[in-house]
Amino acid sequence: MELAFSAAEEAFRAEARAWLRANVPRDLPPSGSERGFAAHVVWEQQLHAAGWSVVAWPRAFGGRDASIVEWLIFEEEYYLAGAPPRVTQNGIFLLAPALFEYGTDEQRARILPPMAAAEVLWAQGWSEPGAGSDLAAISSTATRTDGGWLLRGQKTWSTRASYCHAMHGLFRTDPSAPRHKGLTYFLVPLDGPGIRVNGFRRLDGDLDFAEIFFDDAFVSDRDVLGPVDQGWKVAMATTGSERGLTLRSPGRFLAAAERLVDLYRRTVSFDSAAARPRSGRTGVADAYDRGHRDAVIRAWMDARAYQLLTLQTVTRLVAGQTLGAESSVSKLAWSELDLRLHQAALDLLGPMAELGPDAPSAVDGGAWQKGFQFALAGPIYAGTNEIQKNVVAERLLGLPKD
Amino acid sequence: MELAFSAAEEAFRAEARAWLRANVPRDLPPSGSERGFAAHVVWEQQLHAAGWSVVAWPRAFGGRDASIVEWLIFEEEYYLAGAPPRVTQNGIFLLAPALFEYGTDEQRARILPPMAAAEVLWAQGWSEPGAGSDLAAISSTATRTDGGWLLRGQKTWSTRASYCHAMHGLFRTDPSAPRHKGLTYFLVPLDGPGIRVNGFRRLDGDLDFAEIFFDDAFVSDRDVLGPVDQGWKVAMATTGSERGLTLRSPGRFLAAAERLVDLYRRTVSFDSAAARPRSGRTGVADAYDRGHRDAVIRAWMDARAYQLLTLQTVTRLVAGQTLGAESSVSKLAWSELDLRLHQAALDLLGPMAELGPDAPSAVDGGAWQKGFQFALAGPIYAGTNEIQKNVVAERLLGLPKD
Amino acid sequence: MRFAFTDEQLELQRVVRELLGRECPPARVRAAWDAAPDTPLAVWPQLAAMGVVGMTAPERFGGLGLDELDLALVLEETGRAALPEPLLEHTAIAIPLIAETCDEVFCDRWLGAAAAGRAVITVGLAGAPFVADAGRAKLVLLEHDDELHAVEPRLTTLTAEPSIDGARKLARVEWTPISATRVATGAGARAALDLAFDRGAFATAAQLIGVARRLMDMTVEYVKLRTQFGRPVGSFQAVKHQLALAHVAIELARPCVHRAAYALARREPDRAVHVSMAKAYASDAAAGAARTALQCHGAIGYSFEYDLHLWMKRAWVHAAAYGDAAWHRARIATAVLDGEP
Amino acid sequence: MRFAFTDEQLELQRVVRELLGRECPPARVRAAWDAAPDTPLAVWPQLAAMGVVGMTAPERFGGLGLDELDLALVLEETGRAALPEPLLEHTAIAIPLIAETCDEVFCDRWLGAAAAGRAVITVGLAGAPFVADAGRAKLVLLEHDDELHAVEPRLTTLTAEPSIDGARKLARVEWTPISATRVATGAGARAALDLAFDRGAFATAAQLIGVARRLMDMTVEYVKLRTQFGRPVGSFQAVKHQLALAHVAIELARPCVHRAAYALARREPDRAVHVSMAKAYASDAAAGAARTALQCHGAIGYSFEYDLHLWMKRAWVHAAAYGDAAWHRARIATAVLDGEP
Repeated sequence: MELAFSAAEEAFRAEARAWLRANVPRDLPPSGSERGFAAHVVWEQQLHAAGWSVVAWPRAFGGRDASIVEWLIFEEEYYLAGAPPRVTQNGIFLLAPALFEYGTDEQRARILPPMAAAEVLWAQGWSEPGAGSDLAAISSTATRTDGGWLLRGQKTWSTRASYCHAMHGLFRTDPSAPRHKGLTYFLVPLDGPGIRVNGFRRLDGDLDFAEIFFDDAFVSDRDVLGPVDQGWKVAMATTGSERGLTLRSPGRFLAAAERLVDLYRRTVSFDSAAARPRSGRTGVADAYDRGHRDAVIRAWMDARAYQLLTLQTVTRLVAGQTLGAESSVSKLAWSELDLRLHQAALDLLGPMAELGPDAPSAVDGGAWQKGFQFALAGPIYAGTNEIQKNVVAERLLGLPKD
Repeated sequence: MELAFSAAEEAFRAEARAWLRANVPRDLPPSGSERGFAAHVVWEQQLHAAGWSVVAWPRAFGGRDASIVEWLIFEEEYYLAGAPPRVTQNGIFLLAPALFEYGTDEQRARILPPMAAAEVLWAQGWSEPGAGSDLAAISSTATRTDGGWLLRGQKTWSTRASYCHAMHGLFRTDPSAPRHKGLTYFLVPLDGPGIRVNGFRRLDGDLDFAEIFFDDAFVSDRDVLGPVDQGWKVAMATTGSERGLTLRSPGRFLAAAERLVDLYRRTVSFDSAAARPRSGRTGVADAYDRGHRDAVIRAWMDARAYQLLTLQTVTRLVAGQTLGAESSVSKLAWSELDLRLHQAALDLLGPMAELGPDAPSAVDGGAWQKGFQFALAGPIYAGTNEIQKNVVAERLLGLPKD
Repeated sequence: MRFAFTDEQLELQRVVRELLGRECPPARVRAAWDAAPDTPLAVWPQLAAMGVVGMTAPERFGGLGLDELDLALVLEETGRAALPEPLLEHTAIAIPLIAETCDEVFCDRWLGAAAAGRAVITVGLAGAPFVADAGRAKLVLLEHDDELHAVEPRLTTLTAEPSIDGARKLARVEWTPISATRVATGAGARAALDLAFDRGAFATAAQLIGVARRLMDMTVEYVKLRTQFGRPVGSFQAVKHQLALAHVAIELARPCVHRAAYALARREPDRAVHVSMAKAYASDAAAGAARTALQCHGAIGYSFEYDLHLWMKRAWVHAAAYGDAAWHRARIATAVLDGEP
Repeated sequence: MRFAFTDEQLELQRVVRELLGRECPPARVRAAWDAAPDTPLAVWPQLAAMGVVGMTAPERFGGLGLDELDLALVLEETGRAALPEPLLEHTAIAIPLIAETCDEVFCDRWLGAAAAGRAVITVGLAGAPFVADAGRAKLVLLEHDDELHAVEPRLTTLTAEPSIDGARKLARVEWTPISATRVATGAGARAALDLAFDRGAFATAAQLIGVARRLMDMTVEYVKLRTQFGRPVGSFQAVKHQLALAHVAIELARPCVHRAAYALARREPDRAVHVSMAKAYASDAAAGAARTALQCHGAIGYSFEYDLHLWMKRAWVHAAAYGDAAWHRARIATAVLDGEP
């Protein structure tokens, strides 16, 4: 066991830290609006220009061949510097792993560089009104036509699709096959005829979701990813990644935990008289603060424990093992800790917590409330936590199917 | 709304309190041994002689015609006085309600008075090795014979059956009928031929459980409770009662919460140096104590909230309504609060918590540890909490069956 | 011992529920989100005409002279409807506070208008950094150094502080305490302000019960209809058990709220403990119901266009208002564990 | 960065697991429950022959000179087997404490015998009211006013204090500190005693991981076999999800224990935080696994004759020993939130 990083890794960290601290923009608007999204794209283009967009990819596609350990280091530094979640993530973290595993050389050469450069933005198109947890219930279809396929049906809950150029997702190509069979993975330009993208707002009011309607939209054969009728297997390459290591590096939670500790220090010292309900007795406020203290340290500990879990997993990956159903353990861990962490912050803020981002008195610009509402999505998306618990029970513990 | 008790009720309370404070025995041994059980029976006979054994029953059977409110008052006073759980409970709280509803006059006159007097002790015989949560899977049989029935099969988890004279339980009388049909409720003397009672120990080492084997044991027709093949209905009269109000009055939890508050006051003042792990800093011990404080007050609040829930239920019963699936809400509430309450006590005791009743240094004679282990049974017996949640979801919220 | 409401109280609940069902559908709540902080209230005149707005005012001022036991179920209904109007501050806190504290001249001037619903009165107690509905109030009752001040809008500067619950119009109120605004001082004011805080905590708890029940109703309906894997999602044990636990929490919180109403109405000496029980359990039950409701809905509950969030956000903001669950537990602990009255 | 054990460490784990699987079945644990506190240890000679008992002793005393990273998986296995013998006190705490603190004469006298398993040494640190296995120890290391004393049995009076875990032979130790028993004083003793406490907390945490995993294994096997309603109870979501959450808790606790082993082995300055992480998570994971195991077993798990309780009780007593989860969280909070090192 050796937990120190190598000199090369430390040099990598120093370089990343220096660049990020100097370049991460302050006060980016939320990405859930036309204007905000554009600003985020500019930031990610800047990130790419400096070579930090997709550090773990081959240089040929815009990366710097970083190891998985270096990637983790980069993620830590990225979030510690206060940089925002990636608007390119449904491309670089979800589609890219499937492209690396199932794409053709032509597809990789054509698609990956502009994805890395934030020039072509990718949305995900999996869920449908009738296919959520039960993803295999997908009913949108693709029918053979000259040189390609015609898509019909509807996708929904497609994050950022209103602002994206293309979508990757599953369509049913063989309606006679059993549920998990007969699906094919398509890469679909969103600007063609027969496609309508209808944005809608999420919980916090940001325009971040879209439903996408397909009415004989054409997609060419070269935009089929992996074998026809084998889309489920391709998708699993993506979810293994989405639910697991690549999307949820500990960096974001470690950074949030540090900010929570900072918030705790600020709130226990600052105007506790103004922001707390009346009490005739000091003892009440004191015991109350102690409760906050435990919630804050639990959140800090949870982020650290999740980091350790991830480092053990990474060690196994480096040794050549693959990530299987263990990714469900990770997903349960990070989604629950993210929620507890933000709940602890709101509890600290007391009556200040309810302020929206437009309120002049909002602490930290309302970021804790926004973060809380974002965290609430964690146990739902990328496979609900109920599904994840089934996976842990059946695939890791060997319990019988329902 | 009127929450004050009437003058008559207050007089009843004063009388009960005075008698109990003067007569509740100190230092009764645990009931899970031959000797201990005998001592408990003596206590309950004394209780009966003074007219406090079954206050809510008609005077003809040994009660004092107390109202349900007076019964609640009695229970509060009983446990506040430090009196022990009733070893007669599987008779007076489980069988008696079914006898009142389904028994004949002859059965009531013959069975209830010696039950109230703790002269005939009753055990319950429901569970079988293959029928726990799935009670309708009962496979023990009763076959028609001259003047009665012959029992075959096995019951298990029968509390105190080693020390009891009789058992009440379900046997299959029509093997061809569907699961819930074809069961009959029998009242079975345990001293007859063809019956073997084999005691075994529970978690805390007390000899409190028994399995009972039936090998053509005879039971007479006059000991059939309710109609033949209708035993499930009779049993439901018992479980409505076992899971609900009659067995789990708030008195026991209110008394335990007061003792917990007392323990808290003793532990925060007494030898905190001796009973806590080393710490170089006062801050650690202080924050730690605050955590205990919250757990203790939660337990106190839970007992009070459960009391209020019960008082609302009692008001509805007095108004003529019946107790339905709401009893599952009560069972979930009391079983979880009992466990949290005892966990809070063990946390207060720290390294003293693990002492058994024989340890010279055991705080309160090891009662908290024993109470904790007893509380662990709460979410399992009388219908597991998983079953209770199903009942709440299906019968109170109207969700579809699995 | 009779722990139940009277037929009259249940009838008033029924009538209010009917009115709100008709006049305060989700679209009305959404309209309030989009309205400016000084937009006239929509349901208010009808609630006033029914006597609800002035129900706590003495009868000589046109009120009904009713107490917290009469209010409890009405407040539960306003929570169920997510009513975007200040019944809590105006009826549950301000009117009794004025009636019990202020002199006859002041009462004459304000209570009739308040009872009739013509003048909205809101409240800002110490510890609450913002005041709800100050923008449409004719009078703001403000606590300052154990004194009670009654401040007219012309003497205040309001800064809107938008809440995540868009129907809740919060403002920071800047003002200067002067003798002309002072309406009560001394031990009497202090006791009245303590009582006002407890009334606020109780009333918020009562509304939270209604909010929690509505969240449950919406969710139960949804999981019965929504199918996945060929069956209603409400038939999965994981969904059933979450909802069952949320239901148990609400069932335990509700009697605590009723007990607090009784303690307030009867002016019991241990009122604070009962109020804190109510607010602690109701806050946790509502926040828990919100979490469960969202999880059982899945993605659709996460969309702004679906109504669920209107109630979720109300649950969150009211769980934190007038002391959150942890604060109230700490208050009970001080009373019970330290043996102080 | 390589967060994994060496092949040698994994091999040692395998060998110990095999030995304990053979020599320490549940019947052996039950035999220890019934044995007197001074009964000779049964598996000990074999563990000593294998080098495990003395593995932390310097090689010149016949030990293997190994550290906490080598111990971690061995301790996990002793937890898995519920080994009723004092490897924790003797090997994880006492031997290194003596080797690092005591003079050469003392080491010469005791460490060889300890490493060979001939002399059992146990430990009583401040804050622990009782000492485990004092009845069979040749030497008891006791903390008194920041001094370390080494006390032979003839200078002590032992009173048995039976634990609910019958395999754990606790005693109250009465003794009088005299200069002849004092083996270390001053800042060095204080630092050594702090380290000894952290070693105890770490070693307990490591054992708890094994206890928790065994509880899970027993439960998973049981719910696969047990049928109710015509299907294995392990196929019900309510059972699956409880077990899944218990598994996640163990999976999160385990790397924390390994991290603590590294911090101790490398003498890292923030060792205490890492040790407290380990003990907090392992305590909660094991207590949670015990609760889940019992609930998923139902009544059979509640019977004394069934083996489950042997591990449940070990989980409870070790969760409380060397600081419970709340105490360790409070220690981390002091370090992290108050900015003290």
